[in-house]
Amino acid sequence: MVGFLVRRLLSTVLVLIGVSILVFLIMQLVPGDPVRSMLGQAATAERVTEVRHQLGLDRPLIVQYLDWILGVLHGDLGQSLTLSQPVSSILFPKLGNTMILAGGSLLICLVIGVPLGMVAARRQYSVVDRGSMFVALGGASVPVYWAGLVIINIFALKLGWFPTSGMYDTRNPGGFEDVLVHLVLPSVAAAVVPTAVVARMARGSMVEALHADHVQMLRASGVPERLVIWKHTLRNILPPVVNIVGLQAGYLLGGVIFVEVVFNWPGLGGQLYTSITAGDMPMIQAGVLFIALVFVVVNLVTDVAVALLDPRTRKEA
Amino acid sequence: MTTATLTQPAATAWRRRSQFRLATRALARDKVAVGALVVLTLVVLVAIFAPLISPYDPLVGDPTIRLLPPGTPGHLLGLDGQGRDILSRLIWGGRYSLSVAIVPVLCAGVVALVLGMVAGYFGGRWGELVMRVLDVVFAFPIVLFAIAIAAVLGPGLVNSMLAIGITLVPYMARVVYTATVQESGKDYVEAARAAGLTEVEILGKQLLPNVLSPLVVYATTLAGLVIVLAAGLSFLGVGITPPAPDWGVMTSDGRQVLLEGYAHVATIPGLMIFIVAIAFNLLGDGIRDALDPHKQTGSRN
Amino acid sequence: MVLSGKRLRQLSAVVIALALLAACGGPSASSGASGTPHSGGTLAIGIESEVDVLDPQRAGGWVSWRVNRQMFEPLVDEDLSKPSAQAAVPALRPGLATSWELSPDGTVYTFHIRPNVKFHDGTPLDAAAVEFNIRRMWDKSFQYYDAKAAGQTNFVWQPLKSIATPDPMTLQLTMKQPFEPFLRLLSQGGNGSTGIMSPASIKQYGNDNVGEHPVGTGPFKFVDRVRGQRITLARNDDYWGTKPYLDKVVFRPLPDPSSRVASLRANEVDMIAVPPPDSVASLQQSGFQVSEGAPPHVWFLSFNFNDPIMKNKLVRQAINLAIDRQGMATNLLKDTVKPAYDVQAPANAAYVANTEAYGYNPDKAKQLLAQAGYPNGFSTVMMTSVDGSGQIIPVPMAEYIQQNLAKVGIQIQLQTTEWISYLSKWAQGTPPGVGWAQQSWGMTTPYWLYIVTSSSLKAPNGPNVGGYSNPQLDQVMQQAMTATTEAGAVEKWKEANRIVTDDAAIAPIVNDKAPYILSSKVHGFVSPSEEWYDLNTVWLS
Amino acid sequence: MTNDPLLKVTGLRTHFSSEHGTVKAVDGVDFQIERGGILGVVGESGSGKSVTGLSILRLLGSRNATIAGGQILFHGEDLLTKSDREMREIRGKKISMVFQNAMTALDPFFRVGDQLVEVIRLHQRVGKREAKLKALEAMELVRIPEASRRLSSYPHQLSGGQRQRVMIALALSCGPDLLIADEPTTALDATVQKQIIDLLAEVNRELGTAILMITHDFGVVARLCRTVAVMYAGKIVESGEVARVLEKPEDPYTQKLLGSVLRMRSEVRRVSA
Repeated sequence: MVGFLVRRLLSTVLVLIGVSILVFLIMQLVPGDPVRSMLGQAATAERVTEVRHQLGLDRPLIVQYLDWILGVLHGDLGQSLTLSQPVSSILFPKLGNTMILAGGSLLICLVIGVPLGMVAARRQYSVVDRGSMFVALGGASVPVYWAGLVIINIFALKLGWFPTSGMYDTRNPGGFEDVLVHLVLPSVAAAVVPTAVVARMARGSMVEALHADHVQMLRASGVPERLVIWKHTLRNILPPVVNIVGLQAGYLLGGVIFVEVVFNWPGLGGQLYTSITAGDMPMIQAGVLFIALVFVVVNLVTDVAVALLDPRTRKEA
Repeated sequence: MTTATLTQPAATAWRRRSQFRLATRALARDKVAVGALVVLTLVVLVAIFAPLISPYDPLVGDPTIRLLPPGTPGHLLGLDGQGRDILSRLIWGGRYSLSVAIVPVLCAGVVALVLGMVAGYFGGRWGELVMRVLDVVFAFPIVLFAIAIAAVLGPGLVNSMLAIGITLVPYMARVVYTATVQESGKDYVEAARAAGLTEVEILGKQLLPNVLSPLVVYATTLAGLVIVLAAGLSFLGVGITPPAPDWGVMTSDGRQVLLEGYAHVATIPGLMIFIVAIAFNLLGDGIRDALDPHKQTGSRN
Repeated sequence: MVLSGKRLRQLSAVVIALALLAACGGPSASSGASGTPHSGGTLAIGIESEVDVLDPQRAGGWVSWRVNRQMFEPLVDEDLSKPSAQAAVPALRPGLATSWELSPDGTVYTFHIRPNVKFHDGTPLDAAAVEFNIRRMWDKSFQYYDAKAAGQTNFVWQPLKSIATPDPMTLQLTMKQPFEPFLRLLSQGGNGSTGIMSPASIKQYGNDNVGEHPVGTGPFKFVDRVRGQRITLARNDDYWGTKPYLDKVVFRPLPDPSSRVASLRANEVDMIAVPPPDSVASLQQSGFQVSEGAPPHVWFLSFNFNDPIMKNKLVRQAINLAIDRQGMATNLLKDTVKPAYDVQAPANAAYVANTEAYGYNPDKAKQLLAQAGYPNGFSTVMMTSVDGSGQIIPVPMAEYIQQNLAKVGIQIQLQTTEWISYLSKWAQGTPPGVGWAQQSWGMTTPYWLYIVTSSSLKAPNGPNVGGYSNPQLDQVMQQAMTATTEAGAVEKWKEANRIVTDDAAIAPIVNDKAPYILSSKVHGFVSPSEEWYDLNTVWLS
Repeated sequence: MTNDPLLKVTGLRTHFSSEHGTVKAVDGVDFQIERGGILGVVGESGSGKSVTGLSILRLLGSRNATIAGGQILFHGEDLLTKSDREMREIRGKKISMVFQNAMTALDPFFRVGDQLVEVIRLHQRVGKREAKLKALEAMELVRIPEASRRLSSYPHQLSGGQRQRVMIALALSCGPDLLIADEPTTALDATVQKQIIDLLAEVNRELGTAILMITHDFGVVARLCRTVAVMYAGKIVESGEVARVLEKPEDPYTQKLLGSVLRMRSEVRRVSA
């Protein structure tokens, strides 16, 4: 177990370094010039060069990169070029917000996706099955920026149940409850795709589990269907489900960008999008690094959990 | 014993051919998959014959009459915010939306096939290297990756296809890699080697067909996701650019009037995306089931 | 969800209340009128994009200045208390300087600093404080010199030679040569501004961080900021001028136009900027008020003089004639804009109403194209952004132009880019093959024309992105800038307009009316002839 | 009452519907088992013998299988008329079943002991501790070494033979009158096969549990059963005393089947010699 963890963490570090290099290289190619976009229409060439120099953007790439990576190793993520703020002071809150959103969506996709998949599997090829799978699939096949607006229109405008967008009330921002009310619609919108994936996945493994020999043995021993399903089979599909849910958690971190835009949720995705278009190197670097880190950690946790969940692999893990 | 194994390659070849026949037959029996296939073929045909079918110019309308509802005489699906005939744009739009869904998947598929098979079959240092590089990409959320690449290349049809293609390679390569590793463990490969086939022959004649089937399944499903992703890129302005009648573009500019009672402008193309995406997915499922020997014979065991 | 059950009922109650309110409010509700002004309340404004930084000298873009302006004041200010109808160009008024004199030769400005003004941090305002600010934007040798601020305010300070403070409340600025636009430029914002910040705050937080702790002298002071969510300001109770009615103002960035409208309808904000033109009518019907002005805004195309086709004056004129400005204004933009025929906006002393010059005339356009040797037209590329401050709805507008030009045989491809990267692309100059680049800009000072057309400011040196150059124009503008009387200057500027119009170097398309949609409980909001506004007069019922 | 058979199957018909039309897996089968008797049902795979076994417990899970007709009298009561609830009472308690695939027939996610306890407590009003004791008894009954320790191990930690024993323990845990053993030894190697067969024989002797042995292997039949029924294509082509059927089979198919078995035997002998 320990060796396994050590190996994984080591590879994580390598991956992260790789990511930072990859991002750095890609971003060199983005047309956006942070200084230009900072100084706006009236910028003159001479001023631009002056600012570039002040920001050290006129140094050779490798120097810029090493300088940045050294900073990171000292816990300094650097300054945002366009917002002239410490990257951490902007990214940490946004990462938090994205995690809240992702968490909400994950909850939904667990509570709905797994049972949906199981029910579908119980009545394989039935109307229920086809129907629910079609719904799940349909959800994943709609452009979020369109569906999101429809959701807003119905639940925020027509019914007035939830706020249209944002994270806090505008006039008197509240605490947890306030966030919760604002969280509902975006997390539903963000949950659609993962729920679909999880439901289909759950259905798949459920079908498999139901055809397992031991299920027949249980039935032959007079174990009631209720127990067969909700005790034995559920336990059997737990590892694959946990696994897929873990993957979705990773996806949600970067995949909710459209939801963030439509519901004006101040998350990492939206921030990174603007930073990318503005070529704001330090922001993108740090942001992607965060996501990558969380991503890798989530995967690690998932793998360990799966390993622990299955008695057959528990020892090896 | 040896006599048995020597005939193995031939045997697998036969098994494969019959498998293929079985698969196609199973697919033909799957009503849903067939339906999906029909829908897709239809859309493709419409796109191909757009110049003949389309009642109006998709790019130039009469801006003095805007946002007419569906059912307007002469404009079956109404007019968009620029006074352009939505039906005509829908018809032409197939060309953009389909190519942006299919072309990248195909190209990425080929690249992935080479990468994945080489990495999976020869393994060793090269395999490791390739897979580690892919790991790096996986740590990068797919949407953001696509956006970044799109931002680098700039907007436009070709560029968005390129961006999406590049984004897909690692994901498809992983599928190929796993399949290759599994297959190359099987004894028919051993047998082929024993029978003195060259590596290239083994890769091409023995592995390829077996690796192909999971890839095909994955690719078909991907196409469904890609068409939605591409629409998203257009929405952010890093994808296909107006006035191109791409469905994604149409949906995103229709958004602006969605709350003002002109829902059809965004909804109709959105529906098209929805239908095509689902069709791809269902077809993918169909192919998967068809290739699954358990299900070919209908009832189990 | 148990929690939100309660909250849910509250919300629906609010919605019902809103409905009733709208019902009795009726469409007749007009700003300024009903009831007597009284203080109190929080005004929530949905703005079209995130504010970059709350450092008025560094901040770029109108959106930022609209917020910063409530906290920071320049020496010389504009009187924004009058709607465009009453003041086509806002009059200059004393800001942090009570009065000023200009030496006869037009090179020395003497400002008398307003007494008993305190910054929000309690430190007093004096000549030294102002000097500190100016040196931050101008004096490379100054300890607190800030290249970013200098980059933004470039055009204000570049003629400045020296600063002196003969006494604690007097400031003397000596120019290299007469610079007539100077006073007007002091009052401007959008590309940086000369808003005066508390030196203490700059010393305390440093150039980079002071933006998170803005300390000015304005009618409102900073409370808090949650990026992507809100910027909260509160009334400055020891403000030297007329104190605002509002207790608090919340600026909420809502970049997506539809969600902007949605949150207004859901009463989450009291007022929104840049409504989608197609929403205005229906919002009005549901009882919201529309406030429009005539800010110095031009939505224009800069033709690419490095492009073989665009070099040809006839082609540029043809394009001008082929674009149906009026049609765009009424059909596409629902009269939230006015068609523009002069390179200067009406909110500009040097505005020339040369409507006839480029009225919609496709036939004449075709003739000109034929003369120019393109009887069957040609195809080219148009650069624009997908969003951005003052851009209204750039893509549909570009598509409108594309359709207009298609009618005279000119096929254009749109090259659209997200605003932030567009700014830098635009500023780097229009690449060959691209016919023209679109931009939205304008100032109340005619000097703006110099910024976008002077041959000395060809991109990437400056914002003359088309690389247009006309020696005669340069000369005229030079005379305008160095004129010692405003009247004299204006005459020259008008001459300059005519030259540019005749060259068709720039195709003005529309002037934005900068509509704001207000809920019926907002009163006293004024849309002046500027891209920004004051909130001292606003009160809530 | 005591003289009528424990299980009497008459005219049992089980059909599968598939795209190719209905398949008559079991097509009019009659046989009976006396109390404490052992009947072997022999046939190639696909002859319908397994389906017969499943039909008795009405465990034909798949949606396209139906019992089209016949009677299954158990203690004189027709199982086909019983409600699902009643059937559940019977399964595992009165009639239990052991399957071919010992390796996979236990739930890999639960300890052997827990699986036993679950079934025991399902059918008998006993507390946890008592159930555990009964489980232990069952394990010892089937001769599992260190039974008490094995109770807390997972299936994958047991050998094939042991798993098969556990399954039998599970099947016997509630002292059923009839044990249906569907190819219980096929997945096991020869020596273990023998042990399992002996175990079953012993169980039958000691507990008087009747056994329906479904197999394709005449060897097993010879070693275990008293009567045998040979199935082919869903029908019973020949049945009677094992000795008689082995000595002079009447039905040609039986002869063929036996023939192949003998030939294989002799070949094996030649190879090993």
